[in-house]
Amino acid sequence: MRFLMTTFMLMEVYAIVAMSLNLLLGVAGRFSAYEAALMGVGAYTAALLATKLGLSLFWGCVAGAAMGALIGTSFQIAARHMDFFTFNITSFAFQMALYETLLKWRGVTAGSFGIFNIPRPEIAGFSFTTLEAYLAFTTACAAVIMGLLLYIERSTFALALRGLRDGEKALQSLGKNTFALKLKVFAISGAATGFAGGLLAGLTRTIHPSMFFVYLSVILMVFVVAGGRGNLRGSVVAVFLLILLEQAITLIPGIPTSQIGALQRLFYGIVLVAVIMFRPNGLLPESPIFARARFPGIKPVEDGFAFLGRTRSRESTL
Amino acid sequence: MSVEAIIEVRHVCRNYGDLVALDDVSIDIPAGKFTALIGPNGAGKSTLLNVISGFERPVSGQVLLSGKDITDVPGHRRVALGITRSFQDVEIFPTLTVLENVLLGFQDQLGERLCRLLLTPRAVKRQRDQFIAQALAILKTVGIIDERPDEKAGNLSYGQQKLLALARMLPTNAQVFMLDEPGSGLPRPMVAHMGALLQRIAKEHGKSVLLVDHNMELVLEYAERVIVMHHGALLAQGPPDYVRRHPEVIRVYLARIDQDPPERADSGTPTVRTAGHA
Amino acid sequence: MNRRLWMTALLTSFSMLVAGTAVGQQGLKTGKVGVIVQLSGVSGDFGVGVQHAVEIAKQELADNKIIDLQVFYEDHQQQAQLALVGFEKLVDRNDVSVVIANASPVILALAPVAEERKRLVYNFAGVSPKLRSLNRWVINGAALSDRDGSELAQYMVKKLGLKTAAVLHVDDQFGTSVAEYFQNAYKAAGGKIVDVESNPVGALDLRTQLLKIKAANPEALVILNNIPEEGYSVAQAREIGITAKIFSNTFMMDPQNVKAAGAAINGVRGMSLQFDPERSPIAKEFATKFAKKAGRPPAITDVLAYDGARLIGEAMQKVGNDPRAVRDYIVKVKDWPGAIGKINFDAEGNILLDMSQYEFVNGKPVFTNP
Amino acid sequence: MNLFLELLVAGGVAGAKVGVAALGFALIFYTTREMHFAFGAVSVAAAYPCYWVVKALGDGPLGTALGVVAALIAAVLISIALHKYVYLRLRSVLPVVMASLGVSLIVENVIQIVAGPDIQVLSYPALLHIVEIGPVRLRVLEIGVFIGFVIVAVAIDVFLNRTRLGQGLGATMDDPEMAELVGVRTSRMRMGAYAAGAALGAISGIVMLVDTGLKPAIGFTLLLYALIITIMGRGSLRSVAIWSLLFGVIRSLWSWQFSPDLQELAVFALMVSYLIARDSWDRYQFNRIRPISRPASTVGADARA
Repeated sequence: MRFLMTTFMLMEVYAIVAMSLNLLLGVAGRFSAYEAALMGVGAYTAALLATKLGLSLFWGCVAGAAMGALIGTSFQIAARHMDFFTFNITSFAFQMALYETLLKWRGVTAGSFGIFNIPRPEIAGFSFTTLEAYLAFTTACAAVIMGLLLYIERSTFALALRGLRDGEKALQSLGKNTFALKLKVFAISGAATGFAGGLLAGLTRTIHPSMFFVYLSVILMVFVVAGGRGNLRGSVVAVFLLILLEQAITLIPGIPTSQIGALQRLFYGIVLVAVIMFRPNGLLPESPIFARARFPGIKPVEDGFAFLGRTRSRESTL
Repeated sequence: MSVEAIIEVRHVCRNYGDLVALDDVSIDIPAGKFTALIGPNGAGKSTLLNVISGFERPVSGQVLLSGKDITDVPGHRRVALGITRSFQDVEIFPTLTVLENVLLGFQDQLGERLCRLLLTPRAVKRQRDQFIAQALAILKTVGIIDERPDEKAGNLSYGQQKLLALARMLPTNAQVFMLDEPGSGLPRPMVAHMGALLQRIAKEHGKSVLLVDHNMELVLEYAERVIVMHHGALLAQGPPDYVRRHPEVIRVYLARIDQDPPERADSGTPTVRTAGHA
Repeated sequence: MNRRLWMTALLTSFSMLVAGTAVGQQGLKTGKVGVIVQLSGVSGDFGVGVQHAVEIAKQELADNKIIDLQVFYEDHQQQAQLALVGFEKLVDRNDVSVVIANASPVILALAPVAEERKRLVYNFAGVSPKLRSLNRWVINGAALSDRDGSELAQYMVKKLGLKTAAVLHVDDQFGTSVAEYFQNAYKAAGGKIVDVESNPVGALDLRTQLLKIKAANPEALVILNNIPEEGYSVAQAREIGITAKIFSNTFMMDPQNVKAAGAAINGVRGMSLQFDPERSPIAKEFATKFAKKAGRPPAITDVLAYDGARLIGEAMQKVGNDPRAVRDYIVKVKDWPGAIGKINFDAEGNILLDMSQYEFVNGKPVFTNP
Repeated sequence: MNLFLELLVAGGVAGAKVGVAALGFALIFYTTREMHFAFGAVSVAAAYPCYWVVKALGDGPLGTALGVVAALIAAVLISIALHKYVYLRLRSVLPVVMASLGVSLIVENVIQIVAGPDIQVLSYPALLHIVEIGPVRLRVLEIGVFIGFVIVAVAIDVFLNRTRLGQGLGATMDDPEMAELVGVRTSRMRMGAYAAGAALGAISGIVMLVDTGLKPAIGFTLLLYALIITIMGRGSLRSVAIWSLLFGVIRSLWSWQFSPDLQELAVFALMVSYLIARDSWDRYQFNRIRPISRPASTVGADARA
């Protein structure tokens, strides 16, 4: 049972990160390869506050979210004009730079040892120390975050983000402040990722840099692409499905155990290529946010141009 | 020239390296009129549009909206002040539905603000429903594209996309609608439809329409006023009949036709030569 | 429809996964052991070697009619979260009593869970002194780095009179902690550290670091690295012209290091655990079996994992599957004959191994007991 | 001063080692605009056949030559197959990035399953012989790699600028549509670029095989440096060559004054900062009001198309 609970929590954490990556990559059309490191930033912030200052891990997570938002946003803003390829690579380099920082800033992060004995949170006298209690805590947090993200995904805000993906210039011509829009989406995505990192720190109670290596970023991309770019629900489904399948690989009789790890990675590679080639929109493709069919009750107003106003009697002459 | 100008372009210069796109241009766009801006390729029309809409900054000179200097106002904020535009390469949002494309045109949407989304979901919803009703009506009035509001905009035909680009601008309720080649590549009936719509927006609703196009049918039959540019400078302006008989204009356009790349003519619309003979 | 079918298949397979099956054989006592190591990724070779070692131990235990050890493997890919999931899975699905694991962060992550689940964690490779006395559910079957480092420092300063030294270490929990303890001990013994450089895990071109060390001109160079980085360090140090005496630890014994170092290995000295197939028949037998199975000679961690697995097997035969009893049995062994030499534990469950000095002569280590 | 010289040379050599791969990747990327993330994995995978052939036939001249040929063939075949059957079917940039990441995972782990995760080295004593030049001591291998890199870089430059075929390739890089119009068969050019790039990748794989050894996961690091240098090179193979050397030298010289411990961090941080600064500068230049100057057009800036 505890195995299921632990796996479930890990799925929740990954699902949050995959969703926030999807918000960037799928909805707003902004590639990002530093998600794992950003999660690390959140995890370290939370863990340090909890171990050094004795703050409840919940507030640590909140601080991790703030830190994630801050770093994600600063980077994205600094790089906002880059063309696709340059940005793509720069985000990989940024992942490496953050990872190296976690590894080398030994005075703070304790280098490759990482931080251990991270206390699980205590809120209003109730301590979430046992696995069951922490599961409740994580699930509650994840439910709130995922709920918010899903709510945002169906809003006019997300519509504007999709517009940003399709054409920034056009969106500006319609009076949208695309810079502010970017700022917001980077902040939301970074905050959710940072918070998830904090939750992970509480789950493992030990964190170390190699938990946040670039490989994890790639796996997160697999989740997003397989679930469906632009559909946050899809990311959740993909996280749960792929992790289950990954575990199921260990059940195949007759394969040598030394090959399981390689096979699992191979599996992710095959999923990525297969989805891109044969089901490019993913398991659950993106659907319109405001489909007419969803609002059968709304009737068009009488005169479509009435709101433009009427010409006054003042006839001008040439 | 006693026309009340809504946009005044004053001594605007703009160059791309050695290429001078606008050379000390001063133009008035009259309020509440359907104005067309024409000129051969490379005359600086699109650059002028970009400068007015704030997508490019002029090297020198000013842009005034109703007498107010807006030269330094960024493009997206000019929409609230009353200027919106379309693009030559359509630039609709291909993965959004037709309805969603139009919905994005509305200003001050509560649903775009995160705090309103979280704190006043009801108000957001109410406003959104209003906008949807409005958008559906716009689609209906614009016509042709209202059949399938849930169709992906990218799946529409080229002509329909041009109409959608127009429909999408309307909810901004700007004072000035600037359209970059809405008629190019359209079949003839569609051109007439587009022309009538633009005329209606100007005549019935008192909006200023500024059109840049090579389609002379659209320009000469529907516009009230025509501005001709050549080599980054103003060549002539006046009512269509005046402009079409202007000797300089004829000279420039005849020269243009000789060197016009063939794919321009495939729009199936009369070029200036036929219009000139009419 | 299709989707429902999928989900059913998935759920079925997953429930199978959780339930699992265990079948004993040959009327022997059975014991269940889990192994969590990295089996893929950047240092996947490490775990695969360990796997061979444990399999050899398992076979021997069965052949000698001691116990039918059932071993289950999990891959942690250097990530604490995967180690954690793996641990829970081993306990839930396979009901293992003991989990053999490596790497300090992983042990640190497993320690609280081991306590919650009342299972034993046998650490055969994590060397951080932070692992000392974590809790009563962790046994450290690897010599923690504080001892390692201080004995080497004593030897260098007191015995050989080397007053200045530079350190090159790998930037992981092992290298950093050994280096730190070595430096402290070296300074305490009256020596001077003139330069400390580190290299990332897996880096094979260490010239930059070595050039810096060369510029610092130490009397001795201490290399505390991984396999095969230590070998490359020695080769490259000589290649760029470092003439200082080179010292190292147990890992230098590893055949991969010896191979990578080439002729430069001669004259390298250090303190090592005694894994000497030349002198110990147990070691020789293991080395032969391992080479046959893995296609290469065993690394010292393979030996430690092998000894750990055998020791656990023996304990399980004697006291059954209760992790607590297993722990008490293991901690109390006296001079247990391992391939690594005589094995003892202190009261807190940390292994006590004899160290010996070595020097490479003609490409082979020559041991001299202190 | 000796330290400076030694670090300079070591950096140059390290840069040359990365440079061969970077040139190969850049050749592919500039010509096809496909971000071939599987490049590193394929390069490493290709060196394995070489290892097997040499192990089977012995490390005499024949075995070695056949091994190299085997590696080249493997690299070229895999790369062209990927281009033709995977990337070309995807059309837009993001799917290609994703697919190639997936391929990279597949290739890396297939090698691990087939060949095991251990390090494989081929050692040729002749290559390990040490040569002393002033205070600097180098192995023959290093000198060879450096010279080889210079030859490759110059050869590519000459090829692009002096030969008809090369000019066609250059045109394909600059403006594929225009090149097509003037009669360059761009699809062949792309195939050619894949073949040549893959061959260079295979060579860097072989260099690893005889130098420090090969393991499946090593391809990703190789790729990462090659990628970054390619983006820094902005469409010019000449600048890719120069950046490769500079990259190696900067990385190495960092240690002259600072701790090598931070060298990776410094390199990545510098690269991120440089790319951001370059981009902001471009933006500034673009927005700046310039009376008269040359219009800026580079691959880096308009690669989005």
